[in-house]
Amino acid sequence: MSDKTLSLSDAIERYVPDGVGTVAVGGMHLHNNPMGLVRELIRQHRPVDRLLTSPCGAMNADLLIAAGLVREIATSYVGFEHLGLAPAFRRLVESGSVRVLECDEAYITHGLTAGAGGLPFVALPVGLEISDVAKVNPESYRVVDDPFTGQSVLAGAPIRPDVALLHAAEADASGNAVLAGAHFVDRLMALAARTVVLQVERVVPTETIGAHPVGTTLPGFIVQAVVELPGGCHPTASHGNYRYDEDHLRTYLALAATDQGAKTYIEDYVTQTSEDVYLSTMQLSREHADR
Amino acid sequence: MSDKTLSLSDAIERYVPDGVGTVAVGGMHLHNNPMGLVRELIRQHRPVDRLLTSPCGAMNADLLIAAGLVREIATSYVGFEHLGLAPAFRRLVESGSVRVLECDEAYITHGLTAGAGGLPFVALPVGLEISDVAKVNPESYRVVDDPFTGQSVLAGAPIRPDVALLHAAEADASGNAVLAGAHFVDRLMALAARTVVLQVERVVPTETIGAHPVGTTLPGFIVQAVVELPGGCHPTASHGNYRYDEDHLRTYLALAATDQGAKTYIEDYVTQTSEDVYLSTMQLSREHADR
Amino acid sequence: MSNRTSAQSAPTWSPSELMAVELARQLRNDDVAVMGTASALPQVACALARETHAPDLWFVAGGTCGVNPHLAPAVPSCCDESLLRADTAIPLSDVVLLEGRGDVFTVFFSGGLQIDAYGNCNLVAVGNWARPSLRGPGTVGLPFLSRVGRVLIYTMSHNPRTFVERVDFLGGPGFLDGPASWTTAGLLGGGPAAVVTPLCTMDFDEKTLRMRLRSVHPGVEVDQVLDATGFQLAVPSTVPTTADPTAEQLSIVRKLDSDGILKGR
Amino acid sequence: MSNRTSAQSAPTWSPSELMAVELARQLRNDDVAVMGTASALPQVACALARETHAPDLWFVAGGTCGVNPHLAPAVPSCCDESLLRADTAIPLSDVVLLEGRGDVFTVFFSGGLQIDAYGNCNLVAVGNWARPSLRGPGTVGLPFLSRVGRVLIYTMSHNPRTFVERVDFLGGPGFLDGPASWTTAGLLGGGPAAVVTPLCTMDFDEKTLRMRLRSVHPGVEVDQVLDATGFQLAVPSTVPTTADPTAEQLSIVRKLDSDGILKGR
Repeated sequence: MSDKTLSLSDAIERYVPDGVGTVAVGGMHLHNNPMGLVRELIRQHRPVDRLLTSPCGAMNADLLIAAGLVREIATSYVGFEHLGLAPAFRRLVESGSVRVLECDEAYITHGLTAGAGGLPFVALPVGLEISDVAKVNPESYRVVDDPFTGQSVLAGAPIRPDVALLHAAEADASGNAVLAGAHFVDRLMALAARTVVLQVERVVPTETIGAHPVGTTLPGFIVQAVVELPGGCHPTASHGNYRYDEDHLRTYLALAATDQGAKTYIEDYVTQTSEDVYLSTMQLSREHADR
Repeated sequence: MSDKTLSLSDAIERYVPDGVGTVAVGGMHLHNNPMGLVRELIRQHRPVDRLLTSPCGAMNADLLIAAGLVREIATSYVGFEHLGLAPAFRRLVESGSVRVLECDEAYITHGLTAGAGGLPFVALPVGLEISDVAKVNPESYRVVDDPFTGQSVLAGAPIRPDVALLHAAEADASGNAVLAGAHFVDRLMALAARTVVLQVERVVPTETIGAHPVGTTLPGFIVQAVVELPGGCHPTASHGNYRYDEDHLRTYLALAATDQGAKTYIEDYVTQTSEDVYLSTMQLSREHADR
Repeated sequence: MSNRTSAQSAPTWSPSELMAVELARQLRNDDVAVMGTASALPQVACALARETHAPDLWFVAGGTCGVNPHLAPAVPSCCDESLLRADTAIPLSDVVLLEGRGDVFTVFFSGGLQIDAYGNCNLVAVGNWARPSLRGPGTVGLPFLSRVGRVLIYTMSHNPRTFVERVDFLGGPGFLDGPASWTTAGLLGGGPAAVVTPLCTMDFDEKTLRMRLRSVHPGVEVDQVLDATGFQLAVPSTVPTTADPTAEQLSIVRKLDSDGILKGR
Repeated sequence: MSNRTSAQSAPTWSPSELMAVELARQLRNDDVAVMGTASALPQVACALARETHAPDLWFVAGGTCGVNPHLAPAVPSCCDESLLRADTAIPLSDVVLLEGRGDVFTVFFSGGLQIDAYGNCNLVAVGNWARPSLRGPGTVGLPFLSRVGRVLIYTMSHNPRTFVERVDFLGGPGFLDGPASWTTAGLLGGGPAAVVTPLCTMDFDEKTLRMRLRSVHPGVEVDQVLDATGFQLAVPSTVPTTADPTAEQLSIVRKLDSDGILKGR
């Protein structure tokens, strides 16, 4: 089997080209964010034309925005749940520096399914047209006549990320991967993306992957690169491995409330440090994961 | 928790009303067919207005057809793989006694997804309109203008079975269930159906279900009835439990080649015998399942 | 913060704890409830209902999508792995499908940066959407409120910035612009059923479909609620006081919320 | 059944075994192949290719959807649980999605009750669809042939009933009605690439897009193929004989097909 394991820098250099179109970042809320890949994107200064989050992005989106690398974000949520609003997202959207392609959860989920399945578009449940979301996003939402009932219904454009940056608990060298814990929409992002770059806690033998049941894995033939990065979701949680680092997240939230603070955070924790050094500095807590 | 376990006869009597519309039967090819539920449908003589198979039906469809209970079948395949064509399906379709709502695999899969998701219809991949399937099934397939590209594309109607008869390896009394082995489209049938009747090898405590990872189970809140029926997939295989009974299947295929033979089979193995007696007579082989 | 009006001593529960109990009271034995972001309060409400009057209720902690998660502890993040300690767990994409099906979930918990007189919710933006004065996180699954049985709204912020006459951005549909628009829309869902805040519980007038005070929490005056509400709240001639949590309810809440995340709020 | 034309003794392999080897020869190291119903032959072909010239090839046994299933044994049913002994396994619904994506699978194995001069396949009905003289099982995933890189067709039945000028029902698109219709359709897929039967291997003329004899299997005469084919098969001036399986290939095939299901056929 071909070996798809790459160093972090090689993976980003090779698979996230300068001028990349849509980049999807996996994980949801404070969990399974592919932060090592995101930090390397910042180190290599790769501007992202359009960033797509799962229904709910957090640090994966806010840090890239704080680094000034996001022109537009397609999302239905960026925030830090009980810890507060997303500071860079909020600041740069309010100032008009970042454009929002406003989406709702159903559209992101079904739009990715359409992208994965080569479906030309997706007809959305009646009632979703009531919200203002479609009104402010005519690129993703249009109206179509249902050929069965004649009723006008909302349609969503298929979503096909150019690159999906995803976390998985484990993968083998050929890209077969195990999604531990919750899947969020990571499986759909992988199926829909043209290129999939995985960061994993561990590279394992293929036999380890093959022992997992149907519905919990990704097949390697849709994966281009595997980066072994134990701890790489920090400061977010990695299901099956460690929980989120609330103290570190609060540090980020406090700093990222201003341009200058965000700059400081990024210098201290990203651009002026290697990923190895970053990860060796951080403490991973298994507290909740063990329960 | 409410107890949804029922006897086989009570489950069919209560949840498959006389004059039922669309009944979906789970499993695929020679595997995981809910044969106990199907046999009981025959014992209680419930005519089915429209029978829906997974992409590939086998004994689950052919036996109901042989019993004269199917007016119309929505399917993309009924057969017995290497063992041969489906004798009753073939005979009764050729004679015009059973109508076929001709479907393809993609439409059944995506149509069930649309049914599960309240999507008004599903736009199908460009190229599927080339086959003759859509031409002979204008009820399920129509043409729609893609509001994003202006291109004419094929649309499929959502599929919402009134009742899905499914097999699962295990369930708890409240209907949380584990799909062992391959899932086929059983998960989608359960999500799309108005009523779900499960036959299971074993009723287990809820803790047993909760130990299974995301993506391998069904939630009880969409399940109406659980029937414990060890061996109930016979003569088809039950993944994780036993393989298909090729000798018995060949006996069926030989008999069902004629009206009279089908009648004999049904009397001998269904209407003139109880499910308990049937199952106690059959031998289950774990030969391949153990490897 | 809540002071009893009588001579009794200060209550022995926090506003959040009372809210969890009050939300539980809205739940029925045949409900299937779904909740989203930062949902410790509805988690506890559902688990409490299951342990008291609604043992057959189902609830899905959207995000992780644990089905009947086994609190304790209640957790602040809806995607916490601990929510997989549950009766079972399903993929988020299944939950999104079933939310669209419209005949599965009977209760959807909602909230917002803004909540208006007709129960419409806004988590997206205050001010003009294109250049908002406050950019919120986004609308998540709230557009599905249009397809669900009963919407239960809760918020920790009962003030005139949150409770506005009309939301600036319609993310989660309530009764829209009132009876005419609600009837015209002909939505599958039943609309908002109740609103629970640290001050009071509200419902909606059957005729006008506007928010109406149902009960004030122990120690809260009606005027206090009216001052904190940025629109004309309907007030019935008599406004009862929300029932105190029973000792049993409180003890169950604290068993479920073993990390005490509702305790101080 | 195959008699060598030379003085050599009868071949030591079955027609199916030769076909498995011949199908393997069509596969490339960068292929991702998918197969459906009753697919022991393509299973063995893919596994053989992986053990010889195409170690990086991926194959999915549609049905169970094991990814690179670990034969032995090859199994006659595509939904057999033993196909889950594999590098990994995914839900059938994922495979259906990816078949539609069109840029994932480079090889799709096909077959039919009828296969016509342009490589169109029919598994649905012989005669009039509404009242067929032979009702076949149905079309399964064959309409997806329109979106896949290379279609490899195989059948055990090389006779004029199977190989017809035009299929009665178009289930799996080949080159449709030939060059004009193929160009007009502008499909994503590359069309049929090869047809392997117990008698010979065929491909398609680049200009006419009609089926063409590429090689006859050892012991088979060209006339025998023409007699068994119900349409005018293109025949090049020289027709080579299909290469014998090597001892290594044959030994791998028999290791993979440990139940010997290809042996007698």
